[in-house]
Amino acid sequence: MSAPILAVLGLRKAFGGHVVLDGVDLAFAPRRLSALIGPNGAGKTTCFNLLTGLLAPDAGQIVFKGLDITGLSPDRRARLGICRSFQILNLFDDSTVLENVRVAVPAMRRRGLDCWTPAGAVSEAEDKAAAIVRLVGLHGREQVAARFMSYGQRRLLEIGVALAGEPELLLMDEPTSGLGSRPMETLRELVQRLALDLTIVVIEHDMDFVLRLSHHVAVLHRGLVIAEGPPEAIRDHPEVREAYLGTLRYTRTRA
Amino acid sequence: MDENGYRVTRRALLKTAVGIGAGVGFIGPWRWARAQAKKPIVIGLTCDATGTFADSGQADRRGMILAIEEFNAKGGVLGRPIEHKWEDTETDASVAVRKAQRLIERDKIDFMIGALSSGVAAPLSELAQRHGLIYFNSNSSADTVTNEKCQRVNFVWDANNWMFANALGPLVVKNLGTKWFILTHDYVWGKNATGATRENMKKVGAEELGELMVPQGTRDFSAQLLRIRSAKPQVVIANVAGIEQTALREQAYEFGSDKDAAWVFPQQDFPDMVTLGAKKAFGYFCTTWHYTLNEPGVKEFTERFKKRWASAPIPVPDNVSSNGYIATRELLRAIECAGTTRNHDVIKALEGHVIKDNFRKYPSTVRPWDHLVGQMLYLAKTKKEGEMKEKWDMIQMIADVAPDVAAPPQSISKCKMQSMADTPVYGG
Amino acid sequence: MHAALEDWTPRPMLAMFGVFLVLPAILPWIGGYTYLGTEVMIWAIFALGYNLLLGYTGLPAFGHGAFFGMAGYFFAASQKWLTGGLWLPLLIGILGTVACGGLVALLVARKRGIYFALLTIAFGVMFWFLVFVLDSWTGGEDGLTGLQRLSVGGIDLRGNLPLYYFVYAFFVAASVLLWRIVHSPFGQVIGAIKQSETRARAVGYDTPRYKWVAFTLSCAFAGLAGGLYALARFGAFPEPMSLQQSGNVVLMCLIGGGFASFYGPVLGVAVFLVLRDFFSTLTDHWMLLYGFLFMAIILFMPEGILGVVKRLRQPAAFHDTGEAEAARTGEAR
Amino acid sequence: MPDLAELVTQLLNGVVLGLLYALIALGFMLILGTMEIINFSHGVLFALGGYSALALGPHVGWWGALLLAPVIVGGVGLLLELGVRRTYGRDPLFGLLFTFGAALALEEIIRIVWGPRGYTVSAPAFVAGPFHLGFLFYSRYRVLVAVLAVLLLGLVWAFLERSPYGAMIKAGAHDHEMVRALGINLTRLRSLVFALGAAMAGVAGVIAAPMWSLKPTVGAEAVMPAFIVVVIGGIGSFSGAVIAGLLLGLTSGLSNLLVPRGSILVMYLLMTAVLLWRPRGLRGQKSMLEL
Repeated sequence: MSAPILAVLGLRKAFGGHVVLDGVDLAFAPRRLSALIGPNGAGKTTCFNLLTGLLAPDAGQIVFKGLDITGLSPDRRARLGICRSFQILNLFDDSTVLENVRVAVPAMRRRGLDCWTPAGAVSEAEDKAAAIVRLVGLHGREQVAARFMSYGQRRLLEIGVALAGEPELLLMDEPTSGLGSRPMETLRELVQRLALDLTIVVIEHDMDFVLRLSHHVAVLHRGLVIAEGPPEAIRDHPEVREAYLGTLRYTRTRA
Repeated sequence: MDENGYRVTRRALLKTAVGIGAGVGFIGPWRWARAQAKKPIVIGLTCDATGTFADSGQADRRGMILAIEEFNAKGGVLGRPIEHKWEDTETDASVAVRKAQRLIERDKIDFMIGALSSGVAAPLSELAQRHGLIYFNSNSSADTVTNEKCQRVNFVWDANNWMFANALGPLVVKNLGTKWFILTHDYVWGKNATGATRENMKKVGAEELGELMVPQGTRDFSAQLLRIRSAKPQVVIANVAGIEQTALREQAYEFGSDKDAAWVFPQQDFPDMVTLGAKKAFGYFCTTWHYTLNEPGVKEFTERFKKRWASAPIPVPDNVSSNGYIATRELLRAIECAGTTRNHDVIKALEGHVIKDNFRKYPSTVRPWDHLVGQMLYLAKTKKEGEMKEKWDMIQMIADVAPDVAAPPQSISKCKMQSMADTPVYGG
Repeated sequence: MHAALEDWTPRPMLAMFGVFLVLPAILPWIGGYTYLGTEVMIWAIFALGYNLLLGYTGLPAFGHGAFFGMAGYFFAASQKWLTGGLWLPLLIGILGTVACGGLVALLVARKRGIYFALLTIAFGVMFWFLVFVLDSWTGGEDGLTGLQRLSVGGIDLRGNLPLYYFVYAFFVAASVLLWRIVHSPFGQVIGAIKQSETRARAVGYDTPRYKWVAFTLSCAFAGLAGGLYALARFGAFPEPMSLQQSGNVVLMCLIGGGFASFYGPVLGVAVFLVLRDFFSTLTDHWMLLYGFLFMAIILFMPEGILGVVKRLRQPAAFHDTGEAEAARTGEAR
Repeated sequence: MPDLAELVTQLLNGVVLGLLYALIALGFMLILGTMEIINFSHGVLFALGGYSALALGPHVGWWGALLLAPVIVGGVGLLLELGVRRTYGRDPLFGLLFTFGAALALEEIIRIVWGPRGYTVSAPAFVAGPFHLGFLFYSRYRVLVAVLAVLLLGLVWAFLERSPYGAMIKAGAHDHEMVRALGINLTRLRSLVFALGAAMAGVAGVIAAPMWSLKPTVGAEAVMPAFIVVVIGGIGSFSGAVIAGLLLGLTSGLSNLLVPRGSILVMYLLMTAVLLWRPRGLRGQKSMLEL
């Protein structure tokens, strides 16, 4: 497999006495869709927060395209092309769909300190935003305030905002959580399409989503990577079954 | 029947009359109605009712109102009744300016009286000068308002720090001693006062043993009192005001420092002494007046005041309310002899005006070059509770100083008064 | 062409300008007076600028009176001793305030919520005390008075009317400028920060930097307003720096509906100052009424007048779309 | 040049002042930490304590006032909380503004009842006058103040560390689930905390009154140091508050001696310095109140 776009070495994080990640090594190859799975409290989201810089690791190193980004601030990482969507929806609720996406577009970001031109007049950003809104299938809803949209559409928007940052690496934290069957389909198609020319890491509980879409799966358990490999291999991995069974059923019923 | 009919018609007449009257009163524009009566002279009273000087502000106001009512009883001035509009200036410059603006613009006042804090007096006098409105600073004892900040339309009726210090100098040396120590409240008023004190104590060759600054908000004076005790002065002069002064006296009393030396609080308004209570209001001070003075007119004035303000917190006239009274009275007199309310004429009438019936031994004079009312001063001390005839009889006069001795000579005046031409015409 | 005009001044703003243009003629008939109008506009400039921070960036700064007040001192001091005249002191007022504001902002830009409020309070009070400590420059509680007589193009600013229209010009300029700012990309960013600072960071914005800019910008407007205020009161005085005045500007923005509308602060200022003017003639203890008013607004009308108006005018159907959608796709949450 | 006696006096004053500041700040911080409300009325509640002591003193004596005043002020606190309640979970600004308004109203009420003038409150007879320690003399009352302050601080500490409520309060705003899990009525907890904070302000007011004397605005003078103590000590840290209080007290004591004019300003400079060095204050943990 080609040189990883993102490599994590010996990542460690503890809250108070409680160790969440205990020396995690991960590597994600470009243009692949990798899944990060594991029982609840395995440290998946913490791992994302470390990757995006919302938290600082106690030890370890994060290397993105050969550049050590361990110490960088969240916004620097985003500007480098690491964008994420949140498990708990984190949108600009009072802004319209279009504004939500537009503000995340680099073209707009570069004009961030421009206090004079009307935001709408930044045509580059405007077009890009419109395109993304269409891409995530929200066209027609551009002018609706985010808070007034259905949960499913907000999920899509959540991803749209992440995409707007023109990521090279897209981190999605449980994109399907709480979704009904139909939006789940739309989302699955979307992710599939994105995976063609984008490196995606997704935290997911829904196993058949994982197994059907991902090229590569890493299993996190008790703060350690207990297994890695292609989905098939993971599925029959004894240790995983053993560690996972209970939670697996649990998540199935929940999803 | 006839009678009946007569009565009826009369009632009918009455009805119609009342009806018309009501109608006119109701629909008729009030300006028209007002024009029928002789247009009153309106005086704006800017007195604090809230803030640091609330008590004194109200005393001030009582004096003014009394004077106005007395003139109205005599049929007003120039045959016109006198109205007064009061605004609470809240010891706050911004508020004062806004409210003065309202008095000028909306209530169309002809004159304005009242101030205690120099912080309020200065901007008000500037505002007045810009409109040409005559403004009496009744009770602020800062000396800047008759020096750098003097204005053509501005007249200052209270004695100022310099006068108090200047009067105290010789009296202190004569009565209390020559080795003195000074406490200075660390803000503008305090520093001005101390400047004046020092200048005047030098003149009389007294020896300064040291100075301590008292920051605002100081509540604990043990260190200062200690320093004083070790310095062994004969006189401690404290230019400390407000709650700090109260606290200082408290502790000086508690630590027995009031016996270490003769304490002098150069200037002291009576309302503050009342707050303090006789026991803790120990020490010497300077004042312009008290109702216990045995001078012509005092008794009558005091009676009138007591009658009018029987229920007031301080039912007797004191240095503050008498200033308010005299200032207002002299303004109305000046209008009378000017024969108009036109500011230029009234100013002319005021400049150089001598006030004989000021309830004091020597008459006061409105000094033309800085508009300060040159007046005599008293060195006083607080009576022991035993010596007091009544609750308000707290002050015992020890010595007095004639106006020409007390007031600053023209030679040291820093006042550059605007010319009349430079003063907009107002009123009349 | 028309759209271009809308970018500069939308219709409501034109209406607002119109009202203030003719106000001096009306005021006497409604028991007002020109100077009150002048103060309203000055405070409006201050409040509009402050709302950039409060309403648009969502930063509860609570010591802003300090900047409003210090500008007065910069203005008066430079006018007395440095440059004289009118324009330079106004400029110095703005720049000086911006400088101080920028420094404070450096210390608070990384904070949010009550911690931010707490710090701004503390710094505000610090400047307040500074005025008294530096009384040889500021004149302490006596204020810094004795400005020269000022005139613009031969028109003497002593009179209330010339002063009114002088301030009016700045009021118009400031409103337009702020309108542009809040609708610019920068406006979008601070809006994003207000709604979710984490997300704003996650999409690549160095939020402390933007908060710093917002703070400093609002200080610039406070500086302008403060300079004009000093001009209107013939000097600089400490009171505007007091904590209470800082509170007042927050309340002004709130009453009017600063969270809901661009015009909220202006309306708030007008209502507030007129009410205060009315109360204070009504009773010596108007502070009591005022305090209760304060509490009542927080409890019953936190979104402010324009907020209420907006809520009433919001088409119900608009709300429904969300729910309808949810119902249709059968997603309960 | 200041001599030893003064140095000692000022240091002692610093300690007394510091303990008092800590006491005021703690009441303030209880409310801040538990409900994320900046209780602006803390200062005026302090003043209210002093005034009610002034009113009660003649009837129930100083000790009686010391016990009763906090109860009264606590009651006022309960009433306030009924309003503050509605701001929980909203923009912190609302709580701040509500209490700000309450402060204005209460201050005016004080003005109506007791008038705008200042009052001096005399210390209880048995501690009137100073100790004469040869080279210096020191107010007996201040010693009493120090003792009382230490006692009260101890009580609060015990309450926070040893009582079940302590745990909940410390969990406070940050973990409502946890509080619920412990099976506590959150509403009642909050009223309790608010009343407690108010009562602490009140008792501090009683203690301080003879030292500081009373005027309607005395509250403002008391609440700002509390703010600074909290900022310096770090939000939600008992030890932080005590350390910061003493630090502040000593600083103002010494500056009183060396740079009298700046003595108040020095507090703020100290605060700025601490913030530059430790953005979260001496003992503050990273909280959701910042980035």
